[in-house]
Amino acid sequence: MDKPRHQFLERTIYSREELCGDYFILWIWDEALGEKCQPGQFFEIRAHYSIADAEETRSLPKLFKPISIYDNAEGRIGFFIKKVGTGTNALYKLKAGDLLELIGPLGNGFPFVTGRRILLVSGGIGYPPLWYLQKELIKHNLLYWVHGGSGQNDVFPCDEIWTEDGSFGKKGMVTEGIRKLIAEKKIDLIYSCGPIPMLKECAGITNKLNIEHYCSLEAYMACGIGVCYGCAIPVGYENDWNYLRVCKEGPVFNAGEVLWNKF
Amino acid sequence: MDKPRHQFLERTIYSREELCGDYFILWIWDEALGEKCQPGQFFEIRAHYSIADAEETRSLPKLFKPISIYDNAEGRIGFFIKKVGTGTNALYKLKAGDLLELIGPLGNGFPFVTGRRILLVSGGIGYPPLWYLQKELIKHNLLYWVHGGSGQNDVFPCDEIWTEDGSFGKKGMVTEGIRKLIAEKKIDLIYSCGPIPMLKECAGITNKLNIEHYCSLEAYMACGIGVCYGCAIPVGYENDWNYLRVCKEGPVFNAGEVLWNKF
Amino acid sequence: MEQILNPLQTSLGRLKMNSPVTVASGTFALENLDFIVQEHLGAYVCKTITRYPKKGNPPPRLYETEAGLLNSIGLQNPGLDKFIAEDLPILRKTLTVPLIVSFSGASLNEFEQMLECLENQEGISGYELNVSCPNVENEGITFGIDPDVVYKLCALLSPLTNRELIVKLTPNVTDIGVITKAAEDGGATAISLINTIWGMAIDYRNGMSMLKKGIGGYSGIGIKPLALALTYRAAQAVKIPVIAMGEFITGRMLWNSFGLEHL
Amino acid sequence: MEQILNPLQTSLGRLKMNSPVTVASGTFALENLDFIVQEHLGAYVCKTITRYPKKGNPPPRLYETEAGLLNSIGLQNPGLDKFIAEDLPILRKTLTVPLIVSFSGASLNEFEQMLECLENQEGISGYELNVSCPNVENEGITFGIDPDVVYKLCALLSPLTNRELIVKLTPNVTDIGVITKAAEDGGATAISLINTIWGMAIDYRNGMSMLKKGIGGYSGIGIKPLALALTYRAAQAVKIPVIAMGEFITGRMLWNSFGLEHL
Ligand SMILES: Cc1cc2nc3c(=O)[nH]c(=O)nc-3n(C[C@H](O)[C@H](O)[C@H](O)COP(=O)(O)OP(=O)(O)OC[C@H]3O[C@@H](n4cnc5c(N)ncnc54)[C@H](O)[C@@H]3O)c2cc1C
Ligand SMILES: Cc1cc2nc3c(=O)[nH]c(=O)nc-3n(C[C@H](O)[C@H](O)[C@H](O)COP(=O)(O)OP(=O)(O)OC[C@H]3O[C@@H](n4cnc5c(N)ncnc54)[C@H](O)[C@@H]3O)c2cc1C
Ligand SMILES: Cc1cc2nc3c(=O)[nH]c(=O)nc-3n(C[C@H](O)[C@H](O)[C@H](O)COP(=O)(O)O)c2cc1C
Ligand SMILES: Cc1cc2nc3c(=O)[nH]c(=O)nc-3n(C[C@H](O)[C@H](O)[C@H](O)COP(=O)(O)O)c2cc1C
Ligand code: FES
Ligand code: FES
Repeated sequence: MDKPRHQFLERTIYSREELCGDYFILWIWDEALGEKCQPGQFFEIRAHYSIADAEETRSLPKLFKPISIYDNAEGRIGFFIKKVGTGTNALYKLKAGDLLELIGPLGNGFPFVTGRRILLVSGGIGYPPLWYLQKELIKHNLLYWVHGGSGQNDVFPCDEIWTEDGSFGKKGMVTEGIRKLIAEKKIDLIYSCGPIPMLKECAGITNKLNIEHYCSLEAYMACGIGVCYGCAIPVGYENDWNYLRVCKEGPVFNAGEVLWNKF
Repeated sequence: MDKPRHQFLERTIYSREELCGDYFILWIWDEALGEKCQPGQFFEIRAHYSIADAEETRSLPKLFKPISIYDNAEGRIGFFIKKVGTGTNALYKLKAGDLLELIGPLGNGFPFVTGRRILLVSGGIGYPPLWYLQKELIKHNLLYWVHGGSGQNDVFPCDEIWTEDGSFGKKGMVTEGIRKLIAEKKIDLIYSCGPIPMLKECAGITNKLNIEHYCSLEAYMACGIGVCYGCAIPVGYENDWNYLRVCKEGPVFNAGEVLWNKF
Repeated sequence: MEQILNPLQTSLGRLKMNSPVTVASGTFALENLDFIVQEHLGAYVCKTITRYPKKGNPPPRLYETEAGLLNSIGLQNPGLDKFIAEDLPILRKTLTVPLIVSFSGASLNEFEQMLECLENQEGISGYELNVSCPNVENEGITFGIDPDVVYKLCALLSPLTNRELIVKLTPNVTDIGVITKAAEDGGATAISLINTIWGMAIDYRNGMSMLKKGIGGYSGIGIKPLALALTYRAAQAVKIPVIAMGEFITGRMLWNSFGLEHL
Repeated sequence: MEQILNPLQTSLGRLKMNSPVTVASGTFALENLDFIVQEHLGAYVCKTITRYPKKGNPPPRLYETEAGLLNSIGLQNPGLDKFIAEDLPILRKTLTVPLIVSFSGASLNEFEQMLECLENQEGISGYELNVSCPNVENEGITFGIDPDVVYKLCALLSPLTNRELIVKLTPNVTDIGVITKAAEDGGATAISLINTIWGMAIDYRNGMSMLKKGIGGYSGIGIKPLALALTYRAAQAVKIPVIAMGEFITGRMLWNSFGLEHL
C-alpha cells in the first residue's frame, strides 16, 4: 500500500502569537513536514503531557483536536486557534519551547485551480485554512475574500468584513452580500469555511446559480484518521447518499453534494 | 449542640521545607486555629484548585487527605508529609504563597498525662504526630522516643533509630527493641503511630505486659468528618465490637481495644 | 437534537421545597451542615437505616479511582430503634428543611414494619426506599432488580402513608424504564436514581482488590453520563418526578442535573 | 483481600498468540498500524460488520466527557459482501497477526448466514459476535441481554466452525454472570467484555443532548472500575477465557488489565 502513512509527531513550539479576542497562533518548524502539506488539510494536535503529570494531576488523556494548517512557508507551520473549550484551552496555555503532539497532515485539502475568478468566504474560525489557500492561489487566479465574525474581535485581514453586531465593517451575516459579489466580480468558483449554517446558506446560493463551490466542514472528531466514523456527515444525492468522514473523505467537500438538511 | 463546628478553610502556605527522601513540610500561620489544635488531631487538606483550572485541565476534584498536625507553636502549624500517591503529590507541588484547603482540626487526639514514664514508638510517616505530642508531654513526663524507617531516608530526630536495611541506627524492625526498652526504662505508658502491622506488633507486647497504650491509626478517608463511614476499623471485644470511625472516634484508640485480627 | 430540559421543579409530589437541590443518602450528615446554608437544600435525606443495627463491611472500604470513588461501607447504621431514639430527635431539632428518611428492609414484611414504626414519628416528610445498595447481600439489591418485587413493595407501602414515598433505584439493571414504571404503578410518589454502580480497582503490584470486599459501589464524575442516560430513560417511562444524582461525592448533589445549571 | 490475578494467558482457546494485547472493535483499523508494531498485538479485531451496509446514525456522533467518550456511530459499515470483496483481501495482505472478524446479525438466521459466508473465506482466525452495540435498535442489543438468546446463538454457531468463537457482551445488564455462562454453555470459546455502557451528556446552555441520537455508548477511563468488576464476575462464572476491555479509546486496549501490568 502506498497511501501516505500517518505520523505521530512531537514538535517544539518555536513561537506563540497572542491575537485579539481568544485567538492565538502556535508555530512549529519542520521543512520536511511542510512539504507534505496542502491548503485545507489539518493536523490533530494536543498539548503534550508527560505520563508523570497525568498520574500526579489525574488529568486524563484527552482527544486530539483537529486544527487547520493556517500557514506553511519554508517549513514554518502555523496553527491559528480560537480558545473555545477544554482542548483549545490546554493548547492556549502552551508557551514557546513547549512540546506539541501532532498527527498529520490529514484530510484531502482544497482542489488547486488556475485562471479562475474566485470568492473566498470564511466565518469565525473558518478563517485560517483560507489564509493558506489564498497564498497558493493568488498568483494564478483572481481572488476576493469576504470574512464574517460576531464582533470586532473576530475579524482578520481580508478584502471585506462583516460583523453580526456591526462593530466592524458591514453589519450582518457574511452570506448576505455573497449574491451581489458573485454578480459584480463575475465569480465562477467559491471556497468556503465556517460554521455549518453559514456553509449551508452559501451552498444554497451556489447551488441555485450553479457555481462550483468547495467547502471545508467542521466536525467533532475522535481518531482523526478515518477509523472511528465519529466525524461522518451526509454526502450524496437524496436517494443515494452516505455518511462520509470529515477527517478522511473531507474536510473539503463539493458543497453541491453535502445533504445540508440531513444534519 | 455545642460540638465544635467543622471548618472549611483556605490558608496561604507561608513556608515549605524540603526534607530528605520524599518528605516535605508545609507551614501555615493562624493563631486562632492553632489554639484549637491538640496533639494527635489532624486536618483534611488538599491543594487548592480554581474551578477555571479544573475545567481547563479536566483534572478532577480529589478527596481531601488526612494529615496530622506535626507542629503548632504560636499559630505556626506544620504538616510533615510524605509523597506517596496522587493527593500527596499534588501537595508536594505547592510552593510558598500557594493556597491550601483545609478542614479541621479533626479527630480526638492523644490523651494528655503527667508524671508518667512514656515510650513513644513511631514508624515511617507515623513520626509527625508524635513530634507535636512530645513537645506537650516533655515538661511533665519522662520520655523516650524510638523511631523506625525502611532506610536512611526515613529517619528523623528522636532518641533511638531502627532501619529495616540497617543503613542508619540499629538494623531491624522498631518493634524488636520495645520489650527491652520497657523493662530498662520502666515504661508505664506507650504512644504509638505508624503502619498497622507495627501497631499490631506493639499492641501484642503491651497487651501481654498490661501496659497502657494509645495508638494513632491510618485509614483511607473520604469525608474525614464522620459522615461516610468509609474509614471504620474494628474496635471492642471479641463478642461485642463495632466498626468505629478513625476520623471521628479516632484516630487515637486504646491499643487494647482495637481488634487487630479483624483487619 | 432532542430537547430534554424540563422546567425546574420546586415541588416534589406532595412536598413543597425551597430549592431543587437535595443530598445523596450516605454522603451527607448533620456534620455537613457546618459547610452550607441548610435553607439552600430542598430536603435532607439521612443515611440509610435498617431494621437492626448493621456493623458494615471490613476495611478498607474506600478507594479513589481516576474518575470517582469506590466504596463498600455495607450500610453500617445503628438500626431503626436507635435511630428513632437518638438520631431523630437531633434531626428534628436541627433541621429547618424537610427530612426524608432513607431505609432498607430485608423483606417486604420488614419494609412494612419499618414504615409503620416511622409513621408514628413526627418530623418526617417522606421516605426513600433504598432497594439498591450494591454492598449488602440479600438485602436491598434483590429488590431493586425485579420489577414485580418493586411493584409489590410500593403497592404494600403506599396505602400506609401520606408522606412522600421515593424509591431509589439501582443502575445495575437491564431496563431501568420497566422498574421505574413498576414503582409508579405501585404508588411511589417519586423515583430517585442512581445509586452506585458496580466497580472494582486492582492493585497492580499484587493483583488484589483495593477494597477488602472485592467489588464495591462506584460513584462520582465517571458515572455522570450513565446517570444522565438512565434518568432520561426513567423520566420518559413515568409521570412522577425523577430525582437525578451522579455528580460528585459528599455534598455536591444536584437535584436535577438537567435543570439546575439554569438557576 | 481477594487475590484475583490470573497468570498471563498467551493462548486463547484454540488460538496461539504473540501477546495478550488485542484491539477493541471499532476503535482500531489498519490506519492505526502506522502507529504501532503489529507484531505486538495478539490479534486484530476488525470493526463490526453487518449483513447489509449500514449508514449509521446522524451527526453529531461524538462527545468527550470529563472521563471518557460518548459515541453513537450506529455500526456504520459497508456490509458483509463488500467487506469480503474489498476489505478482507487487504487485511489478509497486511496482517501478520490473527484476524478476528467482529460481526452482528439482526436475527439468529442472519448470524448463521454471515458465519457460513465467512467460513468460506481464508485468513480468518476467529469471530467476535457483537451482541451488544448500544447504538443500534433491534439489532445486537436484544441479543446481549437475554441469556436464552445468547445460548441459542452460540449453540447454533459453534458447531459450524472450528475457528475461535468469541461473544462480546454488553455491561448494561442485571447479571453478567448468567449471560456469560449461557455463552459458555452454548459453545463460545471465549467472552469479551465490556462494550460501551449507556451514557448521555447535556449541553447546559440549551438542555439538549450533545449527541443527535440522545443516548449513546460511553467508553473510557470512567468505566474502568465497572469493566473490572464485570470481568471479575464473568471470569468467576465460566472456565473459558474472558477478555477484558475498558481502558481508554483508540488503540489503548489491554488484553487483560488484571495481568498485563506484570509484563
Ligand atoms: C477540519 C477542522 C479544522 C479546524 N481548524 C481549526 C482551526 O484552524 N482553528 C481553530 O481554532 N479551530 C479549528 N477547528 C475547530 C476546532 O477543532 C474546535 O474548536 C475544537 O476541537 C474545540 O475543542 P475544545 O476541546 O476546545 O472544545 P470542547 O470543550 O470540546 O467544546 C467546546 C464547545 O465547542 C463545541 N465544539 C467542539 N468541537 C467542535 C467541532 N469540531 N465542531 C463544532 N462544534 C464543536 C462543543 O460542542 C462545545 O459547545 C477545526 C475543526 C475541524 C473539524
Ligand atoms: C489520621 C491520619 C493522619 C495522617 N498523617 C499523616 C502525616 O502527618 N503525614 C503524611 O505524610 N501522611 C499522613 N497520613 C497518611 C496520608 O493520609 C496518606 O499517605 C495519604 O492519604 C495518601 O494519599 P495519596 O493520594 O498521596 O495516595 P493514594 O494515591 O491514595 O495511594 C497511594 C498508596 O498509598 C496507599 N494509601 C493511601 N492512603 C492510605 C491510608 N490512609 N492508609 C493506608 N494506605 C494508604 C494506597 O493504597 C496506595 O497504595 C495520615 C493518615 C491518617 C489517617
Ligand atoms: C460513601 C458512600 C456511602 C453511601 N451510602 C448510601 C446509603 O446509605 N444509602 C443510599 O441510598 N445510598 C448511599 N450511597 C449512594 C449515594 O447516595 C449516591 O446514590 C451515589 O453515590 C451516586 O451519586 P454520586 O455519584 O453523586 O455520589 C452512598 C455513596 C457513597 C459514596
Ligand atoms: C467510536 C467507537 C466505535 C466503536 N465501534 C464498535 C464496533 O463496531 N463493534 C464493537 O463490538 N464495539 C465497538 N465499540 C466498543 C469498543 O470496542 C469497546 O468495547 C468499548 O469502547 C469499551 O472499551 P474502552 O473503554 O477501552 O474504549 C466502539 C467504541 C467506540 C468508542
Ligand atoms: S474522527 Fe474518527 S473517522 Fe473521523
Ligand atoms: S472518612 Fe468518612 S466517616 Fe471517616
